[in-house]
Amino acid sequence: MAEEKKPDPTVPPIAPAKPAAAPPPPKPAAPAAQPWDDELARSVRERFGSAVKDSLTYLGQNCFVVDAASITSICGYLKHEEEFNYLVDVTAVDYPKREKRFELVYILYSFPRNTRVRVKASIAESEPIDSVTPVWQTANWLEREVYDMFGIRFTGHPDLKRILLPDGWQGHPLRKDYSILRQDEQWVQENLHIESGQ
Amino acid sequence: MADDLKHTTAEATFLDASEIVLNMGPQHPATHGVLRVILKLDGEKIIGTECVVGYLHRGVEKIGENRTYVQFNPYVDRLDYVASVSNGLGYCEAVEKLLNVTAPPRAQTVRVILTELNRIASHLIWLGTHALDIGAMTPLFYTFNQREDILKIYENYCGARLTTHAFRIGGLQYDLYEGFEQQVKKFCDELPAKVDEYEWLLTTNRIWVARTQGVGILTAEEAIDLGVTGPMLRASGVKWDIRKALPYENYAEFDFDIPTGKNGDTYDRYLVRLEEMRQARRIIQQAVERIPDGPIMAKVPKVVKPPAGEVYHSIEAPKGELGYFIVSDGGLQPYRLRIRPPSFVNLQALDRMVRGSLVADVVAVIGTTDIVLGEVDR
Amino acid sequence: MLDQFFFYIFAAVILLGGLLTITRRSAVHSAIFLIATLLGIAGLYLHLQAEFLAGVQVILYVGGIMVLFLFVIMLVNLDQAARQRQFNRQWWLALLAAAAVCGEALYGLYRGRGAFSFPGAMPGNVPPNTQAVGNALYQNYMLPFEVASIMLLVAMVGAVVMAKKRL
Amino acid sequence: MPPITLATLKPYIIMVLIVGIGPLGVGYLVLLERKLMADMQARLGPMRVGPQGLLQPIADAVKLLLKEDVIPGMVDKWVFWLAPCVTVTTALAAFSLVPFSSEFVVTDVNIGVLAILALSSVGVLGIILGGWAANSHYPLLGSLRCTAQMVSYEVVMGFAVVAVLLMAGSLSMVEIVKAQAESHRWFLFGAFPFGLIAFFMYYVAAMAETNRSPFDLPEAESELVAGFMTEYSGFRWALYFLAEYCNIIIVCSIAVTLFLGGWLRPFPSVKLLGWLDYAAPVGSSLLVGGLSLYLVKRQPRAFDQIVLAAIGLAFVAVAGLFAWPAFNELFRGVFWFIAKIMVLVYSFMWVRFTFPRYRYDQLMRLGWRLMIPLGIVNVIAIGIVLVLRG
Repeated sequence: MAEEKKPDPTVPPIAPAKPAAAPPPPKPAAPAAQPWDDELARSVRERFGSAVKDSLTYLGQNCFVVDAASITSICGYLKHEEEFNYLVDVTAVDYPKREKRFELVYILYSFPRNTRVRVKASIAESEPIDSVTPVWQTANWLEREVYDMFGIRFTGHPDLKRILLPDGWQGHPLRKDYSILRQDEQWVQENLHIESGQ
Repeated sequence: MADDLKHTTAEATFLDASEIVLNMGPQHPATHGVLRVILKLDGEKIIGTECVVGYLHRGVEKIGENRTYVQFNPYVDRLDYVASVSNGLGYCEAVEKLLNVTAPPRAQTVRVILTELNRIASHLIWLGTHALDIGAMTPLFYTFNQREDILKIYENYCGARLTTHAFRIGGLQYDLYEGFEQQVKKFCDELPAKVDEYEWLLTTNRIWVARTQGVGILTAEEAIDLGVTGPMLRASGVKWDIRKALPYENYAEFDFDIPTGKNGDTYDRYLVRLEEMRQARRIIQQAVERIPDGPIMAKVPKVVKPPAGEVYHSIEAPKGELGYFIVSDGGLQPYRLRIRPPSFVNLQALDRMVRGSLVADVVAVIGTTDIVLGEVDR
Repeated sequence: MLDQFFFYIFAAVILLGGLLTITRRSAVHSAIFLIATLLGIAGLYLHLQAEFLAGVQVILYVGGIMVLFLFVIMLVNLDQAARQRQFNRQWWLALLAAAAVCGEALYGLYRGRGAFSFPGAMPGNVPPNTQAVGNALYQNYMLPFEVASIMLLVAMVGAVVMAKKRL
Repeated sequence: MPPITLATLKPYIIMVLIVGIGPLGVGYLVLLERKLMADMQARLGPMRVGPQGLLQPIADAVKLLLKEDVIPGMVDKWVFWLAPCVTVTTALAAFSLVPFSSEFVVTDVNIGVLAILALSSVGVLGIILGGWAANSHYPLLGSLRCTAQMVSYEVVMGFAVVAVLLMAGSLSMVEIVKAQAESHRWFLFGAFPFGLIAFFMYYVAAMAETNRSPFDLPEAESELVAGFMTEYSGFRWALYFLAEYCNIIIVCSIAVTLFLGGWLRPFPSVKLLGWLDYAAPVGSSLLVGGLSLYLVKRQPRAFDQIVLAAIGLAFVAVAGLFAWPAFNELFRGVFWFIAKIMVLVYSFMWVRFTFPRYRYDQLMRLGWRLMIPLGIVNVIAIGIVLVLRG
């Protein structure tokens, strides 16, 4: 966390791109988000009690905020009991100011119900989270991408390694403290034999 | 996947040392760009694969966090560059949703026409290259010829052929040009005969059937488990299309069918995509008959600054579910912009589809997956 | 004169090819020299005006058997075998045996030296001997020919069975 | 030493002609293929070099000759060097056994068919060794495929050839054609319909032997990049290419000789059609010449106009020569032979542009489960027919 405060000395931030992690600290859900309370939300809350921290709806899109420790059990429940058999996407959002820096977002879809639901869980940097690969095979590459871009470790993932960036790359680009002009100079020099890719 | 690649048996003799690791790509005629597939072979039989992607990674999601909503719009054209109009539609709709506006009816209808034309164009490219992969070189030129007609419509409409940037947040920048309807109608009239011709060249060809039937089978359960979407999911027998399931734009007003397959093999995917071209034509024909008059732009502020919040919106792109997950902090730029690419997720099913088959099948299956590396790698 | 010239050419090809076949480390190189040897033998057949035999020699041995040899060699990774020591401790025993066989052969050749002479060039065109080969195989030696075929079939079936078991 | 006369020199003259004209002919065969392909695919094909792209083969040849000779590291150098030479030598050597007409043949050996097959089977070694020597996996896989394919389809081809040998009673190429003249029919229709079956089998096997689509697995570009040729470039690659197209001409020559009456005019025993011997060569040469002269106006450059006019006049001159009885007598056989080859080559190309590629296992199944049993049955059937006819 200390790292992120000091600006990258090699690269000046570009002028128009105001760092997005700037003054007003972003909130977990939008202010307009309403509490979400229907049969599904209730049954999940009843089943998992305090592990489900919140259930919200915004612009007609529903969302559970859950405890990171119980992510696999909640996802397993949603898949097997509530028929959310299709994992649309796994991604993360970086909030460097928060205590638990990363917010993981799982987007699920149910073919029988024809609805989507999001499951969100926050973890701190260096804190691992259980992989949902045993629940949905899709998660394999999606979690690898999250690992690649944010450096979040998934325990129980069959093959956690970088997917889009080269294997030896330093840093995780989608973190807010990774400037858009930064690159792994050392990697570029070693592998591409050029001074800089910029 | 690495564990699967370790194929060693206790009684391996030197005669069994016939395993070859074949590095297919990133420069290879049949990997549709810079995909790299590492194949572990026993003779010609595949005992394991590993996909290496990312050669075309440009960090589009990071760029998105550093551009304003309007500035980022042209970037999405570069994802699936053979279906740039679809990408633009998905992005504009996601931002519109975040802004809580909808495009006016005229804009919506034009968007549907251009997007469906784009679906046909994308499928035409797929058909030509897929046939070329399997060794039939002639259909490629026929399909490219026909795609040219679509590109001419785009060129007339917005001046660009490939990366069109056709749509704007809130509607359209340009109104229709003189003769748009006639040109689109002419294209629609010519399409069925052409598609029939491709079918005539391929569908009944014994070699084509032998090369595609029973190759790269995905059952419905596997397809759902792997998150496969689009024509590949439908070929496995799941009748699911976002245009019907969660309609966007004014797709609900149009009458069209969702083609499905039975076996989930390469042949079924081929038939499903051909039928999708015909269905797309149906939509275009209906839409072009009733383009409403009226404004083409909704009331969107000059400076797009959505309220804080997050939204996921997806459309049925030619390749499958193309989703945008946008987190806004109320600023000028997206706080986080995630693109859910169909090709990337579909490509993950490659290993499942080719294991135990032959090298030639890998090429057929890569072709049938219909990947565009610009979208896989982003 | 021309006859003798070609005979010695072919003989040299055969001997040199044979020698290189057994001394090359790379199995593929050995196979190439074996092919040279077989082609030399075909040349000798041609030289003896046994055209049919020469053609069959090339088609079967070079086009069939050697191609399959190469197929197996390429499929099997022989790099390790090639890197191993080619001569082990019994080399002197082998040399002794080879010398004995060589002496025996030389003695046999010496005893039968009267048989060695170049036949004079045949006058004009010899009638094609394809028919003669056919007659010999299918009339005079029908039974041995069929017995040989059955033996080969048995060997082939045996090979398939042995290979299948491991698969 | 026999005295040197035109008769004793003839084989050497023909050989020089073959080796000299052969590669050029192959170049124009490639141009023809590209033009035909373009025509079937709604485009023009090469149009830049010379009038209507007619000098393209020369430009290609010069380019290939001048290219840097790249030998990749880690290859088995002398095998890498040897392999294309083996393939091209055997391919060119096989021409010496092809009877372009009863006169125009280097040598007529009494095992002609067998000798050509033997040469082509040696040529296969060049492909196998080339793939192995490159020390890379794509060529290796190409070689393995090639080996299996060649060995299987050589058997098929053998059965098809045996069917003809039964009918002709000779292995000599010239004798086979003469036998067809005597029996008043092409062997294609001999022992009807079994001759037809034999021809069909030969045709398929020939396509497989020459690695033509849909059997072009050893060099399937979408799977194995370029198969056994992947690591070759420049002139070495050109040698393979030359050999490949030579082989196409060779297998078509064998097909013409064995099944289509060699240098004989169609319906050779029908005297009424004797005018064809004049009409066909004169007419076709005039057609080509006239077309060339007609297109002269359309050429944008003066150079192209001159070249095309020269070509047109040359063809008109050829037409005139064919109208001269002495010349016609001598060369009508060659004309018919080449015309028949062109028909077959055209069908080869047509198939290539139309069909997708077989898969390895399907190819093997086709060969071993269908073609070879069919071949055995066909040979037996022809034997029975011939015995019954006496």
